[in-house]
Amino acid sequence: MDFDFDSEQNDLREAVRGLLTRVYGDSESRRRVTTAEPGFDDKTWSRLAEMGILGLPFAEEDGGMGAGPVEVAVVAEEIGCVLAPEPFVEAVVLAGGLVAARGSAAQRSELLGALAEGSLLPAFAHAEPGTRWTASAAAVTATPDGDGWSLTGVKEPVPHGARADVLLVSAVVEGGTGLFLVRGDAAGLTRTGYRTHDGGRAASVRFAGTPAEALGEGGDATAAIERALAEARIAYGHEAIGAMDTALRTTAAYLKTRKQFGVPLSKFQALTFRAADMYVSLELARSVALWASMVADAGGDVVSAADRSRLQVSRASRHVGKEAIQLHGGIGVTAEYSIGHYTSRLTAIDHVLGDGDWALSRLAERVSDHETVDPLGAPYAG
Amino acid sequence: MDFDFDSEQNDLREAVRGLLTRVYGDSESRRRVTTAEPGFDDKTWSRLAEMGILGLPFAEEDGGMGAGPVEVAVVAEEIGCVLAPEPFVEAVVLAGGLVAARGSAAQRSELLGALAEGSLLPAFAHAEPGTRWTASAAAVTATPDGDGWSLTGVKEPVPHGARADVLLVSAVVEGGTGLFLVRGDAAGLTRTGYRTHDGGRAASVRFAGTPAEALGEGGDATAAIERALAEARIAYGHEAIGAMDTALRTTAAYLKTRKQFGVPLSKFQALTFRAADMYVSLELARSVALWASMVADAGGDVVSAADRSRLQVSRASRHVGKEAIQLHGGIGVTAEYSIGHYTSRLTAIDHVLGDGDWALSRLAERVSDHETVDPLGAPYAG
Amino acid sequence: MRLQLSPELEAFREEMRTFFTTQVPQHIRDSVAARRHVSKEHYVETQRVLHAAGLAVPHWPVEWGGRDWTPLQRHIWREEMQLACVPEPLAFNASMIGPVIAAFGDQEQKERFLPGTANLDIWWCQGFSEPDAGSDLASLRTAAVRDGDDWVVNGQKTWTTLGQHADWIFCLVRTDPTAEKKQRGISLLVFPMDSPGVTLRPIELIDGSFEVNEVFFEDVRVPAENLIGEENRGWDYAKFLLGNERVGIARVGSTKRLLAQAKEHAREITADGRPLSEDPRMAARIAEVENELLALELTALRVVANSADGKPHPASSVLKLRGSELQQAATELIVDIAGPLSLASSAGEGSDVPDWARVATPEYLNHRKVSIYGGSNEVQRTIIAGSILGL
Amino acid sequence: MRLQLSPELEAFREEMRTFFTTQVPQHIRDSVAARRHVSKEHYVETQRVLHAAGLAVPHWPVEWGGRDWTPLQRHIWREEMQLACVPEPLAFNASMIGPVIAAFGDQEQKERFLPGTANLDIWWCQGFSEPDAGSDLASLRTAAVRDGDDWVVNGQKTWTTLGQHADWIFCLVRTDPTAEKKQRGISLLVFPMDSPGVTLRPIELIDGSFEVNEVFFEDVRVPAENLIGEENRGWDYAKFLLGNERVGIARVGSTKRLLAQAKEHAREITADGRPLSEDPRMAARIAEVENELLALELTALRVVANSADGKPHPASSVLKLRGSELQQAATELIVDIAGPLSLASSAGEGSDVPDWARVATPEYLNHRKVSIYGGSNEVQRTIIAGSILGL
Repeated sequence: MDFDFDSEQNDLREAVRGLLTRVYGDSESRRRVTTAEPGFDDKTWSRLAEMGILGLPFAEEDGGMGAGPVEVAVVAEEIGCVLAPEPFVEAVVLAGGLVAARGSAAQRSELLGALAEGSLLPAFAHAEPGTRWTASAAAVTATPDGDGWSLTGVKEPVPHGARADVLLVSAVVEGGTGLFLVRGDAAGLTRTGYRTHDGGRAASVRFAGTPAEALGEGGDATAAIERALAEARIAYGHEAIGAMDTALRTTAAYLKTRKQFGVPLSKFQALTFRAADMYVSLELARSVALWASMVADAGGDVVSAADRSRLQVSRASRHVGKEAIQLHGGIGVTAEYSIGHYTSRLTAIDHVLGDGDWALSRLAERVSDHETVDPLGAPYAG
Repeated sequence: MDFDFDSEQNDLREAVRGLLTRVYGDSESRRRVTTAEPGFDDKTWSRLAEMGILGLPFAEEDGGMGAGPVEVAVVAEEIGCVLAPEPFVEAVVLAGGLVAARGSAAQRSELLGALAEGSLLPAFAHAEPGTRWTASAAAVTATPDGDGWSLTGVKEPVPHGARADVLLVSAVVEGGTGLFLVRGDAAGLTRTGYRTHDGGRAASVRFAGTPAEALGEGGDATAAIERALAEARIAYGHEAIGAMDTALRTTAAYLKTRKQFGVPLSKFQALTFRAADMYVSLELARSVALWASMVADAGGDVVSAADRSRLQVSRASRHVGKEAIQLHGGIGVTAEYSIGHYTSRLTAIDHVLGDGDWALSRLAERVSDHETVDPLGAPYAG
Repeated sequence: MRLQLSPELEAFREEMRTFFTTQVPQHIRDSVAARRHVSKEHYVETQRVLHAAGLAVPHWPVEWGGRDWTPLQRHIWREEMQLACVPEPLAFNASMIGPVIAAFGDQEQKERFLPGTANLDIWWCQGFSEPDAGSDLASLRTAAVRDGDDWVVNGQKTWTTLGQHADWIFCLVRTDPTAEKKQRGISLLVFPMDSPGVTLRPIELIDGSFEVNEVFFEDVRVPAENLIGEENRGWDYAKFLLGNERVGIARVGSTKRLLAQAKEHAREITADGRPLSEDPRMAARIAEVENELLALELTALRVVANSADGKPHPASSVLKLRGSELQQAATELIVDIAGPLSLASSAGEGSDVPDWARVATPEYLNHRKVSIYGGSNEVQRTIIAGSILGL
Repeated sequence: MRLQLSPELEAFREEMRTFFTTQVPQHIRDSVAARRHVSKEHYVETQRVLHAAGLAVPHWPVEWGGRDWTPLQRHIWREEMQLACVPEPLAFNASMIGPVIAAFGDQEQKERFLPGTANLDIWWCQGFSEPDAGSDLASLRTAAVRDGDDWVVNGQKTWTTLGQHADWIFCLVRTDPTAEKKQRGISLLVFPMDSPGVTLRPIELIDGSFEVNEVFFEDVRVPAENLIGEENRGWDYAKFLLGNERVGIARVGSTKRLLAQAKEHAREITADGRPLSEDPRMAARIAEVENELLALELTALRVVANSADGKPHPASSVLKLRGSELQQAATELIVDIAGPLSLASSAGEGSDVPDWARVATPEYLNHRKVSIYGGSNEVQRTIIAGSILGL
């Protein structure tokens, strides 16, 4: 058992931090980038590709770096620290992860290679209006059509769905939920993009007999989707940890410099104790987030570990996000200052793939299955 | 709409406060009384009878004072303020209330008259080991036996069940739950009394073919029990408000006098803010407790109002009870100082007839039945 | 102790309810119900409808449009207004400068300002907060120096809500920098926002809205007759003004409406094959907020029922504190009900996400302000600990 | 980063588990599992069993019984001990005075005290807190004045845990009242509890138990050789001692056991015709505490895994704070599961209420202390705000 990052992981962190701090160290530059289309910086995306980040978790034969969940965690945390708007978790971990898990050799080679090079942006079109977080599709259906398939229905919100070059789409098939590839220029595809509150992008994606290609051998992909969602939830956990870390440091710095009633705010014990409680929430969540990535690395029950991470990170995100604003006072709710953007992003992460109460419900259903939780034993140690 | 006590109610409060403060103003004297049997002070019980308190809510023709829920609330709050161990809510509101609601004229006259005079202590034997708060019986059964009935089974814990002169017992009958009277000297009755953590008394009560008399006309009394429990929950709410009020005042006084690091604790903002939050909890709970008594007075939906009071008072009781100890520090957990006894009593009240989570479950089941809650309208205004 | 309203008050409540739901234009109330930002025109139109019926400034002196109502009547008026999704009369006019001018202004000022203030012919904004003051309002630095018949104002205000719509500003300025206590030496000046030397910079909030502004004063000349009340007594007027109508700040009616919407939305969302409203934990969460809100409403009623003698009820300090927490809890609840749909905050035409889910997160983020503005919750705790508990 | 324990550590864990569950008498472990108070005899018997196997003081220097284990081994040792319901070696001996004497005592003191301290032949108690000191430990007033070869001690200590069983006391005394800082001028003396002039008064706690005591000193003569370390450096030793084994204070294993019991009890109680464990809200409450506990355990593991270099890990401050909160949450959960049965706290023979429900509320009330004793949670927040956040 070892909670230390190795030197290669530390080097990776330094490299990513160096790049992202240069671009987004000043929160105004992030605001500029997220205001313009496509909501992130193409040049930074290319630099991430050059550094190997966009192929990080993929097999070398698919054009990737063959790295593991811990390296993904390192990158996601650095993304979170500066709220970099580049869709690393969305494109690489989630959409890329599904291709890696279910794609044919040809699909993997084509899509993951291009993703790793930064020349192709994939998005996972899965959520459907009116339902909540689930691993299956209900409103979009797939029907065989010649050699391929044809999709009908609406997916929304699809993160980066308007800009994506290729969509991975979950759809109802006989026997469950299948996964399909839809090219951005496919006929019968209508995409309406918009900004999300955290400066990101999402879209309504309409399929009207849209031609699609089955991912890999087809068939029910519910378990693979569940697993890919779990890996994305874990990665988002690290992005949230990075964001909370910055939010707490920003808040502590503000308390030291801002004066009220003739003294710095840090002289008010009621405020400093609340900052201490934020630290407690953050560190406890960090422990579970790190552990969940280690479970993934060890081949353990990644779905359960992701739920545990999601619950702890969600609770911490709300606590830290709210308190960071409150301890700042009025400036905290302005778009001109950084802290509110952190709360906005934490709120988005919290809701995109399942919030804390949702994760808790899943954990509660299984709480009688075990007497105690052994984080180093079954089912987590693989 | 009027939230003011009238002058008679204020006089009642002063009279009860005067009596109880003389006896229990010093917390050591309460400790002495609760250590000895029967756990309360017979002389004070007699004085309460002389003042009319023990017949307060009963009809004048039954030997009572004909007062309403607000007068009961006033007395219960004063009981709570000094943690007077006399079983006012248990004997008068709950056991007496059941007799008043369901007893025959003869039973009412005999039992309520003697209760009002202080010469007879009734107790409601209702809880059964292994189940939770419910209005029906499951483990004690009643079978017809000649002119009367015969009871078999165990009731526990029964507050003041060992000392009681007469027991009101809920038992399974055909078609529901019936109510029965069992005299303290009945054959086949085994009572084992013990102290409860708050200094009160309870008992295990075993019926082995114990002769019993039906209360009133017999039949299913579930609704009457539900209503009597609701009235007792509301009264306990006021007892808890009184206890919290004293706990908060004691804590505030301690913060002002206790010095640490050379200054009074009241100089530590993190502590005074927590005292402020205790005040918020207390006043919000007080509002609902008062309202619930007004609903009872107006003939509104007393069961729902009692659940609402129970939820709010339970949350406040835990908050205030825990914080009162924590803000005191070490002395707060000693039996020699008063504050821990307040927390103990608040914990007992919280669990005797249904805790906050239990009340919330009941409210949650009905939350979709209405768009909004109008405290001055249906179903509360009667 | 009596639960029921008297027949007269029942009739009063019914009268208010009928008026608000039939006389205030439906499209304006729909807009409030949908939690869209209320436009200047909607504010003005509504307040004029209300004022024409004597319902805009009932708490003012009768000669200026007041109604001599009891605190309970005013409470019912406000609750019914919120429940009916009626935009309330502009606080800066109705609750702030209006009552101050009525109480401390001279006759000429009353005649000049009060009718237009009640009818929202003049849109007022508030010049109190400053960048370096925050909760420590009294440390303000904007200065007014007497020059002949004028005051010359220099300095900066911030958090000036809806200042972009304002015709006039009421402004705390330091007129005696030598005063011993910082609370002394402050005066209250009023002047048009288009006075030379006044510039306004809107501040974008985290939900993308523009509600507050910075206002800069550079040698703004204000005629001496625009001083309200006595010179150097501005702090007293500010306290009077901020203490006004503390009950309304609980915003019970408004939060009730949010909660009713939350219930409705929970029925529209499917989770695990059934309506989210039937999930026991979601139902419990809604029921708990509902009970907290009941407790707040009853506390507000206790305060209004007992404040007829003019002394503030101690529990009134609870209202702002818990009122803001419950507004925030309700907006958070709606975001959680929206779930993944809450991402679609700027969706437009062509989106299947319902409007309520689109506005959920922006509203939630925007509502972080309610525990900061108008006396932060930390200030409220300080008041409770100090004034009530004596700590 | 690696989740799995090495094969050696897996074997170590198995070895500990086997020892604790087979070599420590079952009746003692049953008593702990039932959450009854552990008697003096049970403490002594257990510690001797452990010490005979080299498992009582593994963190001491090897020559005095230590094992030279890594922090992770010590963590596993402690966790398995708690999970197996083994009463831990007496903290006053094993974690407090033992390590201090080993580090700062002279050779004669080591030989005189350490063997008996490890084997619990000497039962130590702690004389640190005083009635007027509380969290401000350094303001202690008990004084020792040199008189020939003796120190003469006068004053009073309080919160002396299990002092009623103690043979010896280690005591902070003021030896230089003229020292500039109150932290200076304090020394550490040890002396028998039956020394003339020592009297002990047990303090009843709110659960009716007797755990803590007041100890009074009236002209107690203590030979000079009973001074540990250097004169006037007692504060350093106290800090050394209180900083010792901060990880153990999280009490993860013990809370895990409570939570496992809570699950079991929830299956035994019927609510609305089904086991309480199947109530979705009760299940969620248990699952939430369980996840919080997982987070705490992982944080403890991070701390031990990273503290090999001797520097305390910043997150270690979290352990006492959240550890005490979770102990309290678990005891509260059990009271709530017991429901009305929790009233029957002093039931004896003839009661149908199960033992676990009888002890539930007394344990809950008793556990209010864990956020107060041993550095209150307010002290922990002060440390986090100050040392970690620099506030």
